Amino acid sequence: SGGADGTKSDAGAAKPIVLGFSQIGAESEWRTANTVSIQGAARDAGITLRFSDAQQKQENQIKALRSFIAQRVDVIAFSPVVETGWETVLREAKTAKIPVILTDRAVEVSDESLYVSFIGSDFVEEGRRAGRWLTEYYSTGKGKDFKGDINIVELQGTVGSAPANDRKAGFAEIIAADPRYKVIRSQTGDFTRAKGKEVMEAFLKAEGRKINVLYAHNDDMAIGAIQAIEEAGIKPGTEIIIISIDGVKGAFEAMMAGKLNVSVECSPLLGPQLMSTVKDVVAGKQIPKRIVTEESVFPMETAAQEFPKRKY
Amino acid sequence: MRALVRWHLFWPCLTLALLIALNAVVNPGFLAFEWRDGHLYGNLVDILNRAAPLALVATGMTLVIAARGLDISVGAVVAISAAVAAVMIGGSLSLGDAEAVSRFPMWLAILAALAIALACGLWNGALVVGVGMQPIIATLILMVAGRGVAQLVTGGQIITIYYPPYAYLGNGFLAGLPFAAVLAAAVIALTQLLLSRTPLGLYVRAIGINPVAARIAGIRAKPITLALYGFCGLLAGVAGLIVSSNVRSADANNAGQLLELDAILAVTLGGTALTGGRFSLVGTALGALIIQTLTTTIYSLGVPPEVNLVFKAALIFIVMLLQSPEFRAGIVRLARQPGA
Amino acid sequence: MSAPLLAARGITHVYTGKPALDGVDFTVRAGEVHALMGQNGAGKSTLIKVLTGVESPRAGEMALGGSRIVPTSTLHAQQLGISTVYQEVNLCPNLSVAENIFAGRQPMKPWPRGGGIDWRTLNSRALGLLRGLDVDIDVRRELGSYPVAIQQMVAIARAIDISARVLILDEPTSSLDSEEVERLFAALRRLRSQGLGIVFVTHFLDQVYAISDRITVLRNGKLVGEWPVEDLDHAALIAAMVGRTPEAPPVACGATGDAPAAPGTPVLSARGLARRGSVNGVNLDVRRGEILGVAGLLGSGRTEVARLLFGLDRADAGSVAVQGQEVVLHDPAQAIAHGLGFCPEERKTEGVVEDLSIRDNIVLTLQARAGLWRRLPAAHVREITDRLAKLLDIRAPDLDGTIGTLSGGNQQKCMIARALATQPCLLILDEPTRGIDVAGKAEIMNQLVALAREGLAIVFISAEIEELLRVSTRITVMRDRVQAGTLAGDCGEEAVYAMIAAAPAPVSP
Amino acid sequence: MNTAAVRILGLDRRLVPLAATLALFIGLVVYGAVSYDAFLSPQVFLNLAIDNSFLCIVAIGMTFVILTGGIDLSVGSVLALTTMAAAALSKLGWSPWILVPLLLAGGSAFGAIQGFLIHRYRLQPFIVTLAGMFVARGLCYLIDTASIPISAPFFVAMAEARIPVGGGNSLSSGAVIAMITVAVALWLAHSTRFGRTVYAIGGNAKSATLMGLPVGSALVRVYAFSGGCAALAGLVMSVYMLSGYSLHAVGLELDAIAAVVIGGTLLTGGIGYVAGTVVGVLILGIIQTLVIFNGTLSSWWTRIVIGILLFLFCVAQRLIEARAGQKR
Ligand SMILES: Nc1ncnc2c1ncn2[C@@H]1O[C@H](COP(=O)(O)OP(=O)(O)OP(=O)(O)O)[C@@H](O)[C@H]1O
Ligand SMILES: Nc1ncnc2c1ncn2[C@@H]1O[C@H](COP(=O)(O)OP(=O)(O)OP(=O)(O)O)[C@@H](O)[C@H]1O
Ligand SMILES: [Mg+2]
Ligand SMILES: [Mg+2]
Repeated sequence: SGGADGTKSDAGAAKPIVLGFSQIGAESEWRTANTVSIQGAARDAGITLRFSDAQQKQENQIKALRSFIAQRVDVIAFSPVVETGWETVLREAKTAKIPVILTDRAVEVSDESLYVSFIGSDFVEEGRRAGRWLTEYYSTGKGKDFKGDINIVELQGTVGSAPANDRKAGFAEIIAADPRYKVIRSQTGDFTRAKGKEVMEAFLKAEGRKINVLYAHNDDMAIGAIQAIEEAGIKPGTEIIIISIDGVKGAFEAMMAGKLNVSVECSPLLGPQLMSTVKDVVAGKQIPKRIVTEESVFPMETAAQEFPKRKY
Repeated sequence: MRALVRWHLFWPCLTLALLIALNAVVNPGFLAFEWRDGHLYGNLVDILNRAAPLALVATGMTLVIAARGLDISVGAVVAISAAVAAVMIGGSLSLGDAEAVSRFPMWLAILAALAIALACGLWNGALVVGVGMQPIIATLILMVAGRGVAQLVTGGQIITIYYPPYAYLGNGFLAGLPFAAVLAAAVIALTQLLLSRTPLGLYVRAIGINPVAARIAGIRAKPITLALYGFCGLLAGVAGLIVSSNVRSADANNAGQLLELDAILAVTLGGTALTGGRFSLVGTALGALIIQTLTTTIYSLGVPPEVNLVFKAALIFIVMLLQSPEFRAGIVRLARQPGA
Repeated sequence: MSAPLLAARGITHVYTGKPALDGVDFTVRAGEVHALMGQNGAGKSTLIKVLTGVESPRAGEMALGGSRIVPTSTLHAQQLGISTVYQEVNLCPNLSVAENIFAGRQPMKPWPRGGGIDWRTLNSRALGLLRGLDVDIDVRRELGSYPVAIQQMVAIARAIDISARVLILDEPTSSLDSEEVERLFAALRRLRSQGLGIVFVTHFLDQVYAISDRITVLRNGKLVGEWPVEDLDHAALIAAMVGRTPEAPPVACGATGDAPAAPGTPVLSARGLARRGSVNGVNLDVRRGEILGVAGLLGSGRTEVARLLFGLDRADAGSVAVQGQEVVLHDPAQAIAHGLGFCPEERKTEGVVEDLSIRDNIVLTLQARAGLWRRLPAAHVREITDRLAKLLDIRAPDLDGTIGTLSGGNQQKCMIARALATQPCLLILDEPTRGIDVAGKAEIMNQLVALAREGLAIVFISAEIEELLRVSTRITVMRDRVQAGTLAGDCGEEAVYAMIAAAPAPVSP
Repeated sequence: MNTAAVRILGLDRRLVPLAATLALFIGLVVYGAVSYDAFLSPQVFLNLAIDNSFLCIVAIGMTFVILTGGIDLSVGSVLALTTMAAAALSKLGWSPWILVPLLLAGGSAFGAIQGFLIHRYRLQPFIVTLAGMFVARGLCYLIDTASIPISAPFFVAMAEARIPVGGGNSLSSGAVIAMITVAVALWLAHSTRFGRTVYAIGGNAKSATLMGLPVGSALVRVYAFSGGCAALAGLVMSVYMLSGYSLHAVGLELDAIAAVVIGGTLLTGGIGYVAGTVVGVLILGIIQTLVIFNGTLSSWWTRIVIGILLFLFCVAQRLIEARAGQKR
């Protein structure tokens, strides 16, 4: 009894496609935008969505996938909490002949045929982009006259989480090329504004004006840190260069105010892409194994013109 | 000297002093103060400011625990209160000319947030006192649902508060000291005064030590317990305001996350027994300071994030063992043996 | 004369300040019942705790059967062969009666039958053991659902069954009535003949003379002396405990003396009071200046009547009127507001608030009656507590110390003090003299009579018929949770016993 | 209705809460069956056993701890640490015959140390096990912050093992291990001196000492058992996920405590049943299943609905208990 199906079912007189989607949780604005995008796109595409929130727990996601299999949905999609640990349940889905699409993060499985496609961004690449922007800034950009070591402080995401690990690695990979770049402090800010601010406060007390660059694994921590920097009487964006990732609205506001230098986009708006892929899968079309979302880097100069277009 | 060692807050005080000393040794600038823009600036000021919400929540928790209860919903209540205040104040981004507008008057938003927090506390109390549920389950319900309610209020977004006066709560200074810290200290002092000037403190202890005997002695445990839960909720609400004001935004998902554990930890470090009865508000405040100093220590020592937890645990173990008379007696015996 | 079984030499133990035991020697021989006597706070319980490893003494040594021992815990003492019933009932209320008896020594099934505890044997052995003491109860029910007296019997059964070399009983009979005491003594005699050494603490002198072979007296933590029972008569024993020759025997007498002061409306009257599964159809009238005794056997429902009168349990039927006004009592606080006072039977679970100071404990009810906001002035509290402590002879080094540091009898006095502090118009006392020494008991009786003469109405529950007869104006008798009848205070022991025993006696209103 | 059942079945009064909980569980199942089509399929219920196996094992250990009046917050982290160690060591080629006993012993030792501190130095269980929780989680990060896949044949074989239960349905090895654990725990709690001492300690620790029960060693063993259960659950999860991850089972301790308490065990100790805990786990599982089957709830409504279901459930449980208590 799928009470709440889509309003438009122009996809055909037949039964609407049922998609089971397991979301990680609602831990950030980014994630909420992701959820909204998927729900909206499903409605527009006339796909019946079975949505389940895992509250950051892989166990819950596996439970949800099992339950989707028991309910015999047409397609399963999910954003994995972590890369590993999906082998068994994906095998069950395969046995039940339900195709699986990954969104936002990839999984590590021995057998690629366990899922049909992966739509989403690449956290390591995001870290690299952040690194590249920084190296460009100091080699050819405004900072080319800067002499001496470039002292970087890093605000990491939640310890152990995939984006934190990957964004750290990508960034480190790029700046390793030049010994001038030194990460003098690196601490977790748990992806939140409050922790970001608290940790930055401590960094400032310990290192003071030695800090040249702040690299935050997401915008929220950067926004928190900006407040700490201002309260310490230092100008964010000029005295301390700030780089962050995600490109949420708050980051654009900070960039327009000249307090954040750049935000590397990580787009949560996967909904439409996911729905068209789902339809293709059901129609039996050939699907590429990897669908990369289009993402860019927004330096603060472009913020004002980009801002009105932002949806999240 | 002997009396000092016997004093029940001696060991928490000593612990705090040792932690600060450790910081001062590693980082000579740690104890430095600076007078900047009409207020004090320095690590210790930060610690006071940061510990304020925790101290407030832990104060409420102390009383609930003293009366044989427990409230694990405080983190969720922090999120709810922050969300309500943020949504009601809101405001919009204004570049350049900072035009202070809020959706509702600030006082109304604050009152509403506190009223809802109080209601949350009373709800917990009603489940415990009226329905007779075990405290942990009664408050688990709000812990689970409360964060959902907060997210419902914010629509899952982080609500940024653009109304500058609101930032005073969490960032402002009163007489050179962080307003939040002053507020927390005042609340604790007033609570302490209330408990010692009225017989409430006696009743809470009696209920905590032997509820059956307290009832037979004519103490009306139900309204008192209900009020304690309400008070705990209210203080969590105040903490929510401070937290949201501090970062000028409300994050329904993360505000107050795991605060209940820290609060209970602060309560225990301050020498309050989780089995009820014996309690100390000043001890709890010290406990909150110890926890915050510990966190700051981790940051200022540059401990890598992977090691954070082990480091924190090691310090907690040391603190607990120091506070255990049995352990100290064991050490003394060990020290005497080779000599004798 | 046999060699000492258990010998302690020069035991000194200090809690804080003044030593609770000061160089005490104590010897138990095989095959004797040794009474350990002394006033409240003399150090009896402390000595027992030292002997069984609960407290480690500052000085002194112990020997069991000639070899030196240093017990470190009750478990250790038990393994050495010393089995103990401590003063308050120390059992687990959540376990069944049978389990409490066999905890730690449950009979196990042999492996071929699956191993594990042999519940059937356990229950039947427990049943047998208790039947031997003439206690016939469902041994599978939780212990906590039984009254203290039964719990005391269970504790005794447990200690007896651990067939040890030394059996120590610290005031085992404080809640028991004469029949149970007799059964206990029969069991003790049997054990004595098997060669056990038995240490027995009590405040009932006749019990001492009924069973013991030898008496050791302590006073203020010091040994007064050790005598064969024949060499120490009643008066000499009291003199040894108190430290001076006692004055004229206590003269407490309520009924036989003056007539009740005011006939008028009863202070408290109950009509048809009943509660399902508890008592049925209780009618009571207590007037000013009257002491109404409540007699009955163990489990006859006396405590339950008191609880109903005080609003601790809700009555299903019947009514209660205070000063002629019908009242609803759903909470003790209401009863207190109406001017009732109560001293519960089980001081450990229902009375004492351990971590509070003695003063706070005494004024607790008075304070609670003053409401949530008004704190009694400290000077007032000090004045009241000092007065009551003096009146009831509460022996505490410091009234600001916690009540947990008092001896059992002194804690009981605090409970009476708490009830008196409110200056109630009606006082309900459920076994108020439990664990109080001879002199204290007489003193309290005198106080009660004096208070009654001043116009207080008292409901007095006691297992000791003698005590009841001494003070009561009238005595109502409970039998099997029904009111069997009411007698005049001077009816004499036989009449009371006759009514208690199932013989259907004429019911007088 | 329930009180009648009590009378007819001649239930022990102490079993009333358990019976009430079970009845409410059945109520939830009926509700699910009426509301959702595929709900009554056998695999849904088998999944309940499969997906909650590690929670069940952890909650069993927790039951013993709570029965003594204590609490063990370290279980979730010990579980995660076990998965990390299992993954890291099996990657190094350790044989499962060494690995499995080693990890179980490690978990027990971890618990035993906590128990020792609690007993010997009279520390509060809450704070000791909270520190233990930090230690175990911290050790996870020290092994690796990223997740480690497990490809050792033993674990893979265990993961793929399916015990058929008829009708084309099957159980996982983890579920079977959980059932064995329950059986062992039932036996421990009700048929051994150790188990009864646990109850006695919860009833009144001071009395238990004065009765001459081995309180100290029982406490150490209880925490060791809980730690061992956590390690066993960790192994089950290693098999279930075929990966070790430092963020596995975050907050599991709270779920376990909730399951125990919902199952009718008093947090103050002394009263409760292992069987109740199993029902508690099932209740939490069925609530989760109901929410997933609904499939239209937003993230926040998910939380609110779980809260409401918990609330309704607990209120009903209390009412039934209170009524049964009145009419005993
Ligand atoms: N835990 C304690 N802490 C401090 N002092 C104590 C403690 N227990 C007993 N005392 C003190 O030790 C002394 C002896 O007490 P003890 O309990 O041995 O008396 P007792 O002879 O058993 O009296 P009773 O007949 O009233 O039971 C008393 O003065 C008492 O106040
Ligand atoms: N022999 C017995 N068999 C079963 N239940 C008993 C027995 N003795 C007492 N009880 C229990 O005791 C309760 C009544 O005890 P209550 O405390 O009112 O008696 P009491 O007359 O005050 O006796 P005492 O105070 O001497 O123990 C009943 O609820 C009953 O369950
Ligand atoms: Mg004594
Ligand atoms: Mg009685």
